Amino acid sequence: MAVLDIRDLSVSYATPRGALKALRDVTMKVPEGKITGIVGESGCGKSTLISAIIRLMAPNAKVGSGEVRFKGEDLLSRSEAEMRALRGTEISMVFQDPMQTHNPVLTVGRQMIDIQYRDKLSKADKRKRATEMLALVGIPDPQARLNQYPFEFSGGMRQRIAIAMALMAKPSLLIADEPTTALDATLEVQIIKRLRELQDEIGCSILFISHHLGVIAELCDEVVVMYAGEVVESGTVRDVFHNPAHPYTRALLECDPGHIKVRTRNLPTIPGNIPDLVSLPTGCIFADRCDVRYDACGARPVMATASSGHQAACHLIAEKEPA
Amino acid sequence: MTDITLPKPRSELGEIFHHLIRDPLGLAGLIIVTLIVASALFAPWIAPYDPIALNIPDRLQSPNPAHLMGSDQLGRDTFSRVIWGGRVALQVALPTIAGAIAVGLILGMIAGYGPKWLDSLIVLFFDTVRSFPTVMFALAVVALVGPSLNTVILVIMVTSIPTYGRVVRTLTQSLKEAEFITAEKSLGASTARIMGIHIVPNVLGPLAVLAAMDIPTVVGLEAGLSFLGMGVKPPTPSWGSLLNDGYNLIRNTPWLIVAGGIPLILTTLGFTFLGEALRDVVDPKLRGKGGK
Amino acid sequence: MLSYILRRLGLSAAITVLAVALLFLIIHMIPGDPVSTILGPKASPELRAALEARMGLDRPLPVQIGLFFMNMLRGDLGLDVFSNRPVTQIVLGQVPYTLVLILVSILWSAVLGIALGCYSAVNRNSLGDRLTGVLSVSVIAVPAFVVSLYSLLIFAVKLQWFPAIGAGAPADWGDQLHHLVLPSLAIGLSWVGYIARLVRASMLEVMGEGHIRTARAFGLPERQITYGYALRLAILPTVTVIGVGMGFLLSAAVFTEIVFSRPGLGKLVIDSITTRNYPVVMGSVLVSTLIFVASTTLADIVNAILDPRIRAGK
Amino acid sequence: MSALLQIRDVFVRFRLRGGIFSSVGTIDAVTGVSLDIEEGKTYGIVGESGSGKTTLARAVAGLHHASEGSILYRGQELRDLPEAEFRELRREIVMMFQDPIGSLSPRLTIKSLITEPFRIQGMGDRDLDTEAKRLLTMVGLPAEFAARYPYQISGGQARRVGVARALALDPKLLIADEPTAGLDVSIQGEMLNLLARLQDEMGLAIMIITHNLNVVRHITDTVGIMYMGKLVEEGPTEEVFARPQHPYTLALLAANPEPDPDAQLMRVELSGEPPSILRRPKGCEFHTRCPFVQPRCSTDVPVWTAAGEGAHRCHFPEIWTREEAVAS
Repeated sequence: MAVLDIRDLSVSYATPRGALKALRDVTMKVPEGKITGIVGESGCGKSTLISAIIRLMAPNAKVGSGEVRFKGEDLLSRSEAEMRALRGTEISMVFQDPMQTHNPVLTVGRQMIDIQYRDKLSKADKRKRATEMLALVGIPDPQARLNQYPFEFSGGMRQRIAIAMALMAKPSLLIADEPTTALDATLEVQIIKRLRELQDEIGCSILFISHHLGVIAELCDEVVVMYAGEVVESGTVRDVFHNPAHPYTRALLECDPGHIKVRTRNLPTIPGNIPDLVSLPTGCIFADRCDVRYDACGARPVMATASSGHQAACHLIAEKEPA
Repeated sequence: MTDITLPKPRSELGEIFHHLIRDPLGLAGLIIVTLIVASALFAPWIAPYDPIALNIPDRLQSPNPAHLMGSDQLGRDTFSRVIWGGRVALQVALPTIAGAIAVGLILGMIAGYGPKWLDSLIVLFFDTVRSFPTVMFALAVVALVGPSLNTVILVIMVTSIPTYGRVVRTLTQSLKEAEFITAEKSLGASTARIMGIHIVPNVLGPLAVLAAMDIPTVVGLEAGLSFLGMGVKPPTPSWGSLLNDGYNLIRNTPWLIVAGGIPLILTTLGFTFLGEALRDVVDPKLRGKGGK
Repeated sequence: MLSYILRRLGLSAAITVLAVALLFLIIHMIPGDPVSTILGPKASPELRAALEARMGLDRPLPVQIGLFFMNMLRGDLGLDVFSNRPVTQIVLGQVPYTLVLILVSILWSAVLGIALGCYSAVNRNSLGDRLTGVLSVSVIAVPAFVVSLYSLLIFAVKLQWFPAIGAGAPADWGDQLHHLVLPSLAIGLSWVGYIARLVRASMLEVMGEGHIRTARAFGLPERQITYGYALRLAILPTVTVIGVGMGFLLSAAVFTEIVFSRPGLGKLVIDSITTRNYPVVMGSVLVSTLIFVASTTLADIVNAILDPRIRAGK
Repeated sequence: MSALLQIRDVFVRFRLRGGIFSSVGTIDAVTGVSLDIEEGKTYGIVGESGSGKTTLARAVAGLHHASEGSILYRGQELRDLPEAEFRELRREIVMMFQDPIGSLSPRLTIKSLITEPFRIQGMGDRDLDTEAKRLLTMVGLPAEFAARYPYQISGGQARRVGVARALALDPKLLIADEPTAGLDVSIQGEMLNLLARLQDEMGLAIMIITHNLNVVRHITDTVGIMYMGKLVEEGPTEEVFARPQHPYTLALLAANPEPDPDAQLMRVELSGEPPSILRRPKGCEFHTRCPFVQPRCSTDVPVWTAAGEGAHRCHFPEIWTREEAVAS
């Protein structure tokens, strides 16, 4: 069963130019006990998607339609108080910028104790739990470091603290929004490895957002590829990365510098820009940048099955699909 | 690809003006300020009476068609004195602020861009001057040289320098670290060019906001000192001396106080509204969003 | 922490010394001299010489400054020209009145301003926020003495709810409080607006920062986020501004004391100027400068207590 | 023939500030770097934050003062060259900065920005309209962009403006600091292709600074890997990728895996975080994080050792290359 099951989710932002349709009919799942990656470039709607899941959206954002089912229950119809009860217990988050994640004038210990406010434990017990969590994510001398302020930690350490806080309540779903983008690559390796180990230990599901294909390939079981506010492809990492079904996924993989091993004066690119999300083109969202575009692309494609558990929103797949 | 015609961007000032008049606060501020400046400029044509000439028979009148705001104990028309008082207010405010900005800009840029020791020295100077309470300091000076408009201008100017200087220094410091300044250096731009073309234009915006917000403070100080009899000498009409007349006659007629206070409050509102609206326009964080 | 406080106190000492020296120099450089200020232009040369000698004005400038500092350190600001009482005694006798006025004003305006600022930031763009915004902006720069005069006219002269003159009977706290209402209203009003705007702006900035998003993502109660996490940071610039604000309040207090005929430093200065009592004028200016330096220092120390990054020198 | 740029034992030292008038010490951001950049070739400097790569680049561009060593450009010493004399050379040595929009003066139009080099170098009498049009065409931007302001263009477009501005005066050496930072994968290639094309057309030497090894693989001739202000390895690009000699290089390679879930990866995980350059470790400065550390590493400083066509700074390149063989 899927921990998270998103169906036909559409979100738009009110802007002076009109409604910016940031997400359109997004459907995706996070299976239980698995790590699901979302990959996409800027403007693909990853951030809007996660803020819609935990319902911490910008004031000008509006959910047009759809459902966000968490353990079978639609989060969009929950009250704010019910949502708040979920956050930090059942669903927790790790954000992108570790330098911004913590309150700068409160000690790390205080912040880690504060988030346990629901538990009826003594302060000493809460502190002990915080210490254990810090040790678990690999922070040396955790007892003493609880009394320190965030500015006394490096970026990598702060991201470890963020992960410790997110996992403290043993959530069912951890959402990690580009947690390693701001870090150096050698530290990224450490964090990814630790995340994988912790996931095994706690058994939670992880929704991992990244623009880094190599990291997704390394860490995730499933992957969802997004482009300009739509899901264009989803499936197991192996299926998607070995047999990309959508032309965008294929092009993106070709562009990845880790993919190209020969010396060249002409690297692959995807020409053009993402379409204006205020005045959308009719038809396939990727059509004007697609190298295999044909007549059918004037109509909007639906998700079609490329192979079992592997889907893509491309007319070429639908054509091949057995009726 | 090259044939696309893009909308021609407005000029910088045009852009600011455009944003200002779309903000109700800004529009109100702009109208009030224009009215005040115009009435001060054209005082001789607007004021119905001579603001100084005595007219004892008409003394202490309540507002009436002949005297819109009534008259004072010497029969002078309050409305005319209010209009002329605006001249005095702006005569003090404008040179004071211009002077403070000029000195503050220079010192602030030197402190922000120059060597660390010079910066420390200038900041120490700013902190020192700032620690004189303006009014007390002004009174001490007036006690020595006697009341005059120039004394008022000079004292307020000197005590305002740190306000501008500190802002310029902070802005210059952060601009100095900005990558575009390093980029200019890598092209070989001279210090004078960097200061003049790349730093000053980026400092002027916030400075203009500060100046707009500061004008009412200076006008208020001038009026306050004149109220205490330490500013302009009678019979020169000033909003402060009008209020002083009103204070002495507070149990006889309320009109002098009411009339003397209104222009001060209007000036305050006008410039503060304008400054607030200007801040929203000038603030680069907000500007950037408009572009997207 | 201690090293920060010591450094900060050292800076304050430097500022004080410089301020006093600068004040002394300015007084010396500007036209007009204390002796003719005190005696008037028609005094005889003998009388002038005698007074100059008594005030030490016949010695070289550096010696004068040196003597001035020595005396100041001993708490000696010279003698009143008329009563021959020590200036220190006269000035210090007036300080409590002004200090009480200023503190009461800043207290009520800070409390109300912070509350309004928080309300506005939390209910951003609501009707209440807009109303608070327009009102705050409107009162920000209205000169304190205009508010003094208007409130005198309305509440003391016309409605007669509050007394118009004085500071109240010495032993009667209720009466003193009654006399404090209008003056502190006059001085504090613009500060309510100013602080409300400032708190609103910095609250909005802080509320947009990543750590607030983190706190929300952990489901912390909104109250705790607003007051425990956001205000904790947003208050920092306000503390500094209140420290500097003491200087402006000292200025505003001068007018208010005159309008309401309240005893205090401002009234003392004006009375001394009218009677050409120059040493008292100088003494009052010095003491107000010291009050100002002390309050900015205090504000910085409070900030260091509230913000660990300042303590660490980051 | 000697190289266009010869860097020899360069140190860049910064003073740390204490109180108002005091300085509490110095830190060496770059410690004894030597390298050559040949005319028309591309040299990639790779390192993570704090490695000193940007400081080194800025020292070459005359933006930081090199405290020791020598920086020879066509045989001319750049260190201690007065700014007035350096200005002449700024036609030939140009730099592109990390933040594409932030490196453009915000109140100038694109036209003024790309024609600034002419005005600064006393060539303001040229037909700047024509020059602006030529430069915009060169980097593939429409001529209408001339009238825009930096905040009105995208990051990728701002990058192109940066290129146009750097190449306005037909320079000989381009220093590009993270030329693809902040760009999406699908347009990173455009930027690198543009640089490669212009290099071929103009015979430009390029020094690329980056944290991402993969970015430089396709376009550089030589790479140098920096750690804590030192070069730890240098060699022909293909050589370094095929047979890394320093464990840090291997860690960097492994940290940027190719997007293939089945790729046989040798995951080299470094322990801990980079030490502070205020407290440099004794011996080999990498030993605190090295997965193959040996007792000797914490006491002896490794020397710069030539190996094959490259060189490295490791006591035991043979130990871990053997282990790698075992792992795969």
